[in-house]
Amino acid sequence: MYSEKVMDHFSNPRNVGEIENPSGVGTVGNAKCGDIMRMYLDIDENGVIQEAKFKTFGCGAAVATSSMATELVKGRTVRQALEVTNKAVMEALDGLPPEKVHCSLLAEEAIHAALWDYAEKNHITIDGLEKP
Amino acid sequence: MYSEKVMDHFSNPRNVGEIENPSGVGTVGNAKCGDIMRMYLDIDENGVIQEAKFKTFGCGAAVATSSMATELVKGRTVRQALEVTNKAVMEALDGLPPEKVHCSLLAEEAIHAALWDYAEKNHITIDGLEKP
Amino acid sequence: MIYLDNAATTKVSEEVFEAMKPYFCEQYANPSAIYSFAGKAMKAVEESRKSIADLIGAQSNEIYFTAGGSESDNWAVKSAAECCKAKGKHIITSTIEHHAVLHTCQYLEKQGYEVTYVNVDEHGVIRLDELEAAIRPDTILITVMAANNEIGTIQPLKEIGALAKKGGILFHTDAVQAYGHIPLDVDELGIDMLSASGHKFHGPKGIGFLYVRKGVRIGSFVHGGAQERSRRAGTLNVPGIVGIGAAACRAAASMQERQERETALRDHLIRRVLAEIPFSRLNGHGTDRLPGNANFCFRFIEGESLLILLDQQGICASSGSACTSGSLDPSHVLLAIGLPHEIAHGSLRLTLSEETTMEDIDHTVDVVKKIVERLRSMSPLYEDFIRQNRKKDEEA
Amino acid sequence: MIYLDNAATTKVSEEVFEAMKPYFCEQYANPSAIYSFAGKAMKAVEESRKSIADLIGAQSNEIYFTAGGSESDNWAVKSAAECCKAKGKHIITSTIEHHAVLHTCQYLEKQGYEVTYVNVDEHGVIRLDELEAAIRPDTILITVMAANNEIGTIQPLKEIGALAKKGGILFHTDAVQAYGHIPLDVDELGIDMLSASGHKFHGPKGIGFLYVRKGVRIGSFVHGGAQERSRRAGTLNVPGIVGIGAAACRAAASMQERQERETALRDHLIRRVLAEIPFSRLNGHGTDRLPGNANFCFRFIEGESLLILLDQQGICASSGSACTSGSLDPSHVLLAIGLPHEIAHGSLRLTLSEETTMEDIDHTVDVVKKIVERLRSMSPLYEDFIRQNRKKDEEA
Ligand SMILES: Cc1ncc(COP(=O)(O)O)c(C=O)c1O
Ligand SMILES: Cc1ncc(COP(=O)(O)O)c(C=O)c1O
Repeated sequence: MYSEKVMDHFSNPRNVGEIENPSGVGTVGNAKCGDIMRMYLDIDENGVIQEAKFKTFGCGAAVATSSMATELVKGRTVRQALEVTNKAVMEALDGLPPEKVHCSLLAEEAIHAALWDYAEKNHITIDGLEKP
Repeated sequence: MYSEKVMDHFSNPRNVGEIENPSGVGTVGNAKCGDIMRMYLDIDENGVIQEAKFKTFGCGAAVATSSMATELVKGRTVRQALEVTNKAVMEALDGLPPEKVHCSLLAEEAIHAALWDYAEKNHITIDGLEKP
Repeated sequence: MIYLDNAATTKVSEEVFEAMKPYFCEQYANPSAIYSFAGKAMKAVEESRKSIADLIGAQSNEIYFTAGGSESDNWAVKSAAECCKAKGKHIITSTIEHHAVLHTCQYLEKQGYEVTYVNVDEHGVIRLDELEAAIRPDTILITVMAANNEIGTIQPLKEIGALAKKGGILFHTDAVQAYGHIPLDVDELGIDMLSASGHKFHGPKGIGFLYVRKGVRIGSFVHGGAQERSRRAGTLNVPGIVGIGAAACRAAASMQERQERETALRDHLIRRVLAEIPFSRLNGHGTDRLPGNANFCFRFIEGESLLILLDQQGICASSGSACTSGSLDPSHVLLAIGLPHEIAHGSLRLTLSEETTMEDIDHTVDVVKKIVERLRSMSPLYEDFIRQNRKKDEEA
Repeated sequence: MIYLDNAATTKVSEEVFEAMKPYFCEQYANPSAIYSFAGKAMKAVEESRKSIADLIGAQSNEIYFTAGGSESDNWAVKSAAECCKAKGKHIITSTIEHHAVLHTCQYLEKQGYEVTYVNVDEHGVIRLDELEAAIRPDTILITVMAANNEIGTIQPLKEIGALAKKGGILFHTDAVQAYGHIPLDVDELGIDMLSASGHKFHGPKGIGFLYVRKGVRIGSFVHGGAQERSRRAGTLNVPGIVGIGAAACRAAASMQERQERETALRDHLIRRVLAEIPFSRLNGHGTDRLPGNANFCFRFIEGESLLILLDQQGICASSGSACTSGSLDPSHVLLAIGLPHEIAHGSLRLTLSEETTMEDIDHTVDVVKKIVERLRSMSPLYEDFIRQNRKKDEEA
């Protein structure tokens, strides 16, 4: 059902955990649908994402997309992180079963939510970022 | 499907054939339904059936009931032959499958038809025998 | 034993059985489950689906597994009726369909559908002119079998497909006797739905499939779980599915060779019977017939007696179709090709398989010959016929 | 591998497979044929029918073979609807039926029938008072499952049967999970129709049956040949039928022993899980449940992740029913017993068989414990819960 990449990121998820006093944190999804993702970002003064951590309640694909999403934003600037779309996450995982595509959307939303929090905390606006 | 008795009478039918100048002969059934029985009787001056022969076009049960019917009437008087009902034939064969019961009726009719022919030829009436 | 009733069912080939075997006690998972143990079963299911699709030029996702030919026929016909009823309620079929189609049509007639039963000619070929004339604006389905189970006649599917296409009408074919025996290509023939059954081509009983062309709407026949893309509920019969797939594979590999071999045996059988048994006739088409099918009528005798006596000589054969044995009516197919009742009652179907040998055929003809003689000697119809002939001779 | 998904499907037992084996390549006849070769197959079919009937106190001629539980359910419900529509168009069922019944009911609703879905209590037991209150003069069918496939709760069939009888209403029960596992007697329980499926009790997949009480009218579901007293067309699946019969025989012989053994293992499993894994709960009834069924919810985690990690440790289990895996909705059964969505998402069903050992159970509990811990450590819901508790502690 899942690609090897998905299984790898599910079985050995990268960047699980919390960040104390994060630059931004965002939680998306809801328990009713069976998926919740929380993403923590540590962003330095140059707008570069130094660290990304996540916690996820959800299926294998939800965990794997969270893990991949944190990998993809780490070391990137805020602007670059905005380009990590659900497609990018899916491709990096060698695809997802059709009924699991929504998980990758959730991952994209989690990035955006964390960035929004960062922007609000720092009273800045990030071009192209909408309120999640 | 068939009892051993039926199979025996089908495989080794008794009294197959014709009688030249029979005392009575009767043919019943029709090809449309898939069964035709012809019964020949040789009846002596005392009204005793000396010989009975048959020819049958039909299924295994049709052949077996014809064979059994000839056996049951042989050596009997005309009156006794009238008592060889379809039930008697069936019982003598240890039963028939439900969809084959009509064959035993045909055998009874064949006896009656041959007896009717005998009665007509001899200008007599046989009590309890109706025109077939 | 000489088994010449391969149209009723076939022996599961050893290879097919070997392929199925692991799926009973070892790879027994429910393929819909999530664990990897189930993944292996699902893989086997999908491989089977592909083999089955390949043989008729279809795609895997156009194949839906069922419990056999009857279910496939019921599903196709009832579902087409249901899905297209907004367009109309008229169905066209032939007079010689299998009961799985005929009785389904009769059921639909009670539900307010109208069915035209198109006649066949004396060889059992559907009358295309009648078929064309029967098409109406409210015709929603044409269902005509690929090859007849009794007399083996192969129908002009391509022409029927073209008529259906022209009229924008769904075309279903009951290919239960044809699939795996003669080449069929759903695109070339313009087939929208096709039924087949595993046990007719050395696969197992209790498994079949319905091909449904992509884009053709089809309702559920069995409601429930999400199996078969939510179209046919029920835990997948994995060993059965593996078996029918393996049988399709085998059939594909040996199709031409088998066809040639069986046709040669069949023609030898037909030649000998017609030459050596008087008052016999071949039913069905002389050449457009299934490679393994021979169907005869022997005047003055009745089929069941013949079958029982053949059985006593170790020969398995049939008269009409197996599932109507025990019925009093003669075959609707033989009546449809114009035979009178008393002749239709005296039919014998001998159907060959890849295992049938020339010795089997020759021995069978010898035995049939003797039995026919014997039954005629006790037949009042034959007696009458001989008497009349004698009388004619005397008069002449 | 530890296989704890016996409610999804079971391994065909070696004895059952041995019984089936001759019917593929040796005794392959179509049992409807006339020759003696077919008679042997037919005898095997009738012996199976008797074994199956015996296990529920029925007569052989009340058993109709089908392709499985889903077909049996569809047939029973649709046929009752069709046959009784002159009396009324109201059907009563429960909210926790299998989709084979629920989706069939939904289909009938589209056809103009009215369906009342009676609620269950928190243990999954149907509310008899609601059921009684739902009965109307136009109620034609009550269909309530014998035991639930997810949470294992056994329903009060006798009480339901009595209510049905009082109202002159047909009573169908989906006994797919119960047949062969717990004693059932159709007369004692007042059951008019009963569905079962071979692969749920160590028989093969693709074969099931419908029991129909003598005198109850039933229409054809599959039209065609005269098999099964013209009620269900299609060449009989002889190996499948022999298999389900052999499985019924085996089940009858070992019923009590199995029940006791599995109940003991199950209770040990339940005790350990509830004692050793915090925030876990048992779904379904504490005692009125299938011997082999345990179903848990673990708060803060999601079922699929748990299943994949179990799979990686060689344990086959399920969450919800197999055929809805991949669906985004949580189990309708867990919602029906009153669980909120987020808890219903975190369920685990472990279903035992006669082959399950105490070691399997203990090892499974150890593994589940670790996985639950691990998943909680990455769960934002658990994080929130711990934070709130800490806050409360600090406030206190
Ligand atoms: C309660 C219940 N009913 C019906 C079914 C359907 O049975 P099958 O999958 O054999 O068609 C199942 C199992 O899948 C079941 O557990
Ligand atoms: C032409 C045809 N259609 C349908 C069927 C029904 O197939 P099954 O018996 O596998 O359901 C048969 C054989 O019995 C057949 O010969």
